[in-house]
Amino acid sequence: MTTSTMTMAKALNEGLRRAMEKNKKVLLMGEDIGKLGGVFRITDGLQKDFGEDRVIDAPLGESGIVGTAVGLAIRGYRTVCEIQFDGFVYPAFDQIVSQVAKLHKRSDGAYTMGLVIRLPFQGGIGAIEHHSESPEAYFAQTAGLRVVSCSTPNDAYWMIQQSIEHDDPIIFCEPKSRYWEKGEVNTDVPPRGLFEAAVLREGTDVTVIAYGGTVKTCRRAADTAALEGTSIEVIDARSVAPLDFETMKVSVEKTGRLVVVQEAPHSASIGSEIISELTQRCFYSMQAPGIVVSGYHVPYPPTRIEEDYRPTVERILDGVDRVIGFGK
Amino acid sequence: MTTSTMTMAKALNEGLRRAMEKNKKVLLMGEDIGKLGGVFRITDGLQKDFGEDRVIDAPLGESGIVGTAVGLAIRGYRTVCEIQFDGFVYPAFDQIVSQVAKLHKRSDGAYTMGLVIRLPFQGGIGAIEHHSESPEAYFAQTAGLRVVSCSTPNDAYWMIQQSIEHDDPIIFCEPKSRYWEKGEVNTDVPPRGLFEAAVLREGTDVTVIAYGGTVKTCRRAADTAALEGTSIEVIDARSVAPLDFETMKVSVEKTGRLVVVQEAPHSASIGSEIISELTQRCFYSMQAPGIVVSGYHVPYPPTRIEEDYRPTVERILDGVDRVIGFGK
Amino acid sequence: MNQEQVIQLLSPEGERVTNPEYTCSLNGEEIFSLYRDMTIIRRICTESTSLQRQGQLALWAPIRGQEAAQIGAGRALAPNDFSFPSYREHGIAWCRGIPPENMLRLFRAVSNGGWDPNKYHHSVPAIVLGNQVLNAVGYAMGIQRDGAEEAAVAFFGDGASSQGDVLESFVWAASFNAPVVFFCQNNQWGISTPSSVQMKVPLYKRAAGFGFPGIRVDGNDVLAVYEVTKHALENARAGGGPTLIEAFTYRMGAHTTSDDPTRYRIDAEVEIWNHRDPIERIKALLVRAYGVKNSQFEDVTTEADEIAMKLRRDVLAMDRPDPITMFDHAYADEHPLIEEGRRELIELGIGGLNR
Amino acid sequence: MNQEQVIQLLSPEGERVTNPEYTCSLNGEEIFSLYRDMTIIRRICTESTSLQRQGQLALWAPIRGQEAAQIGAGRALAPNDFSFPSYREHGIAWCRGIPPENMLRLFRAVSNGGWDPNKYHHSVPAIVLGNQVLNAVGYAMGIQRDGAEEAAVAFFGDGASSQGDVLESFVWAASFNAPVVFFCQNNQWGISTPSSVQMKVPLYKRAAGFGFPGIRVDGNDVLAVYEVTKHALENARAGGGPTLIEAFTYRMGAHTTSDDPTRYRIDAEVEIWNHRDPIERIKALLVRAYGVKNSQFEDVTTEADEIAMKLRRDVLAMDRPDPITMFDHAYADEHPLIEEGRRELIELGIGGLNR
Ligand SMILES: Cc1ncc(C[n+]2csc(CCOP(=O)(O)OP(=O)(O)O)c2C)c(N)n1
Ligand SMILES: Cc1ncc(C[n+]2csc(CCOP(=O)(O)OP(=O)(O)O)c2C)c(N)n1
Ligand SMILES: [Mg+2]
Ligand SMILES: [Mg+2]
Repeated sequence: MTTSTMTMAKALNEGLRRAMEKNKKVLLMGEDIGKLGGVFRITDGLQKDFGEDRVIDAPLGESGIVGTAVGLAIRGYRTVCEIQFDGFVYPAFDQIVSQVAKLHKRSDGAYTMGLVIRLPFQGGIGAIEHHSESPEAYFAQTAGLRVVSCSTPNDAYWMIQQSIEHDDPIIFCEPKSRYWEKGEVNTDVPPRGLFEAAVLREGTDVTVIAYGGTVKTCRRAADTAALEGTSIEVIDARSVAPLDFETMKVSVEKTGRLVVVQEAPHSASIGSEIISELTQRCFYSMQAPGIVVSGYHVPYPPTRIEEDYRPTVERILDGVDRVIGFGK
Repeated sequence: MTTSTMTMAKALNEGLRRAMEKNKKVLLMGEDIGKLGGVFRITDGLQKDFGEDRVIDAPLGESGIVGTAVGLAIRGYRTVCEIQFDGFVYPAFDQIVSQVAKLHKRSDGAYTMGLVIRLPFQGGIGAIEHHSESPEAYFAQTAGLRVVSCSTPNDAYWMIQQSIEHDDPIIFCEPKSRYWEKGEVNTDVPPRGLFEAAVLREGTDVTVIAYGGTVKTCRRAADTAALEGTSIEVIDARSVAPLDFETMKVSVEKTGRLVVVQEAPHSASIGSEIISELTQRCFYSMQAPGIVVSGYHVPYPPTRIEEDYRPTVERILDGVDRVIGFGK
Repeated sequence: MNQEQVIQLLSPEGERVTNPEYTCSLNGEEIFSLYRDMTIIRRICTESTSLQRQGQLALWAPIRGQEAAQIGAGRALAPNDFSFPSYREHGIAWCRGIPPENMLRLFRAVSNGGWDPNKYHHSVPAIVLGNQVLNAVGYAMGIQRDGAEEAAVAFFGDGASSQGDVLESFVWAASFNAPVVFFCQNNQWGISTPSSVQMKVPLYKRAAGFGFPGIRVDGNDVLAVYEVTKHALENARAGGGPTLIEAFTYRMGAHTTSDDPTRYRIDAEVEIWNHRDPIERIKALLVRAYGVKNSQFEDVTTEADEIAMKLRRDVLAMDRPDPITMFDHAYADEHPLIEEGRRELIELGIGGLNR
Repeated sequence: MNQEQVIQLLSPEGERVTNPEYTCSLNGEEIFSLYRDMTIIRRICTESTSLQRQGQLALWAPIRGQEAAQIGAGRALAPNDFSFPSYREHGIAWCRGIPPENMLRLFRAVSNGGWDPNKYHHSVPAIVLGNQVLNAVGYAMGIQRDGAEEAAVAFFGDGASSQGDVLESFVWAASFNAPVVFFCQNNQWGISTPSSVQMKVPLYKRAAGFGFPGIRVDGNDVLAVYEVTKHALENARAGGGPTLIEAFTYRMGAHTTSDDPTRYRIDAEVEIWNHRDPIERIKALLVRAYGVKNSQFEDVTTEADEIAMKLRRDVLAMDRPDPITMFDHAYADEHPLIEEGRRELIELGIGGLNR
């Protein structure tokens, strides 16, 4: 078994490299991804090694990035688009919703929209406005798309490759606050399928489901709770759309209690979806209604107070206490 | 009491007219809204009466329509933007999410983003692709926006005026399949506040919540169910964001059963939100998990089969049967 | 027409006009075949309009008046060029070999597309104004990467030219010197919006500011459209980069069968353009310069009628799809919500019964 | 600089140049005050950079090299004109009278804006490239409806010029003949993207294709920028419609303090532009043509230092806001989710404790 320790940023870089080596049709496109290696250096060195035709520095237009990637897909290329920050994906929203999501259908299957849109998402890096958003629900709502998110370097390495190989368009959400955290990467075998959730920590009292950057916060919360005698089962959804309800159901049937943790506000969100669906699937097992611990329903605040907006260990534990204390 | 019978299209037209008469700062802007009166004739005759400066025929760019409306709002105008069809709102998505929703906050309250974006939404008119979408969840997810929908001519007449008067930006969803249906309009007093849900029919067995075009389908379903001895309480949410959970809660506590009906697919939707929140608020009253009867998770199909995609009376009754039969 | 520089090879009266840059490369037979295509597509269009009036189509977008623009451009395409249409390019579809009944599947509301775009090298219709133009630029970037001598062509209207996507396309095409031809049919109207609202100076001039050539061609002159398009395509295939072609033409009919143009335009304008009918113009040339006989024209009319009748039969035979097909090709791979939906439709007895 | 037509009133060496269209309307005192503004804003910029290095700011976007472009444009504005900046327009903000500490609230991450835009007639920063440009056009349409003699100005960069929103703005401004000035600081770079990627021909030429004038001005020549902007504004206010001004300048520093330009550009390029320093240029003129003495320059330096020290004190005193303020102004009117959030934050003991 070949394993090595690396940051999530490096793991993504290695995953992209491997995908490009394996398939000559794989292209990267985005703003500043060439010489600069992207503002997060995820594509560092790739233009040097694969050339300007395969690692394409884009003019500054997100609709252009996605719109041309669609044309490249029609021509048989697989383009990994880098959107520089979450908050800059909206100029491309029309191309994503009207073309990327629908062209496979509209062409009766003739077109394969095998493209990946990489989105550094969520907050936690002390940035200015528009650099800390969590737009995943928009894409999860959209038929024709899939949305995944990685929470560890190993997942990052494998999930980016699996996404590129997949024939459906995938919104690939990268928790930018975790880019620089290290972890073991096993470069031999993928940990699991792209659309499978992972039970990261077993527990018996409450199921806590998260994805992306909040997964680690949940694990910390579980550590803390354990000290106080509360046993939390932590699940990394990994695939945000579709959701792996099978895995989640097993857990909630066991614990009877559910907390979803996300940075996005909870109105019509992934959390709402998980709760409404699991309530249906586990109705008689539920000891308390599921709740969402999330960002608040406000534009992302100035980042000097972002830690009071984002779900913290304290707020997660407060949520856990609420579902445990429910009705008592 | 002054009442008259008119179509929803006419009611909207009258509502817009009255708003323009009351406030000189109210403008209308959109594609083909002048001489043509809009493709649905909602603005029929208004350019003739209020002039080209107040009823503005726009160049064909939705980002332009919303983006300039933002500037007009900064200058103190209140613009009612008409987006010709639901599926054409996406080019304006960036302006809506990044500017319309956030500028009041970003300016610390200095800017009032009192603008209304009219969106003929949902299907049912046998149109071609992109003319039958239900994008309301995207906006409901977005902090800074409000989303409302009218289901009757009376609501249409009043809600458009209330929306124009409101200081927050409002996405105004018009069920295009109901434009030509007639109803009584009382031009003296509004039926209720803009953000209040309405119990349209009292019932004891199941609460059915809908908005826009599906409200009438639900009323029909309730009629049919009544014949079979099932008593359905029908609620028109009216405000899709924020949702009036107070009114809904009273109902679900009474009936113990909940079905949400919408045309949008159910993933991370208004239905998911209503169910997850009401499950929390009414946990001990719920006899069965709430369910969503909705469009399927596919791009809107060719309209020769749209009636099998949209919630029909049959599918709503099937949903009602499922929540009644749950666990039996 | 106005004082702008317009490429013309045939006067409205059907007389050959010389142009310093473009010569007509076609012989009489070829010109006659252009006439044939234009006549057939017009006939398909009138048949479709009547099918719509009879409730057999949900909608129809007529092309009357734009036959020269579309046949001229369509015939200039090489088999391996890839074209990206909007919803009105029936003439292009015809040139690409797409069976007329396939064109009508969208309008009969039994499909969101209608044909296999890879088979005909002609993309499915884009209804959201401007989307396809960026896609065409991307496709052209793919051509470059393959080192192929091919070109992409994006079709769009004067109205669509105001959309950000179209304008961004100009930036991208220039940046990458992409082998793409932007073909705008300026038919003077975007539903009720006159093109004078969209552009204060002629559209073709926009190209210069982005760094590539723009040309206005008489869009009712099939010879000029053909030559100008052919030249732009050759240039693109040879690495010369993008060209914007503005075909100056006119939408003689309504925007679609749902539209009522009497609300916004005067008959006199339509009358003027009636005198510039693209088919009459080429017919006059064929009679005068090539001695084509009445019987030959009549043969074409007969052929067109037959095609129209077959189209009518085909459309009437086009059944409502099995509702279960809504789940096909929503995703390329398995998806739980698709499985769930399929199951529900079958359980409700609505779809999938014959599977 | 290249062969393009560039408006210049002052050579890089600080000699007055005559121009057939523009004359310098300013007297020595006024020119000195431009020097003062440029010096102060540069000092504010260096202080901000050092505050960022010391961990007191989350980020800073330096303007070194662009002082002439910003002060020239900013000083040309009349009090009632309304300006729409992106994130780098500190010089404009200064001219509009915005206190420097307000400019830094965004960068200290204690606000998403920083000042009252209505008070200063200067909008809050737009970070999503291009958004503000359409907003400026809309504002200008409002001016027209009010019958006011005012103008709107949109500031954006060479990179942003590729965004659909900016390009759509050109269509709208032309359509409505809106009193708006598009002011693009072409500082040659959009982070690591050289402007040559965004434009194959000089940007100012884009305007012609949309039907309004485009002008390239030497962006390091404060006199020329001032006159060109003033003229465009007067024209707009008088009903003459939009103008695109391309101020040809250079971003001497990094894109922001997070950026590392050594990865993508060579020192030699920066060196060349060092010789075109906009402040040195105007200083040379003041010395030579107006006999300004060293002590007068030193006074400005002292004043600038004082402003910088006050800025530093103000920034250090800028506390973390009470978290409960995140709920303020999210909506103008009551909203249940806002109430819910406020309540939760108070119950958790996180915010609102002093209210
Ligand atoms: C983004 C978008 N907005 C609005 C529409 C509605 N719409 C359909 S056709 C049309 C007019 C288009 O005019 P033009 O581009 O000139 O093409 P033509 O119909 O004349 O062929 C409009 C506004 C649309 N399809 N897409
Ligand atoms: C829509 C959007 N995409 C990407 C970004 C990220 N970004 C911030 S600044 C910048 C470069 C902008 O260059 P330019 O417009 O030339 O302005 P300058 O920074 O040179 O002043 C980019 C790509 C953004 N802010 N908005
Ligand atoms: Mg047109
Ligand atoms: Mg720049």
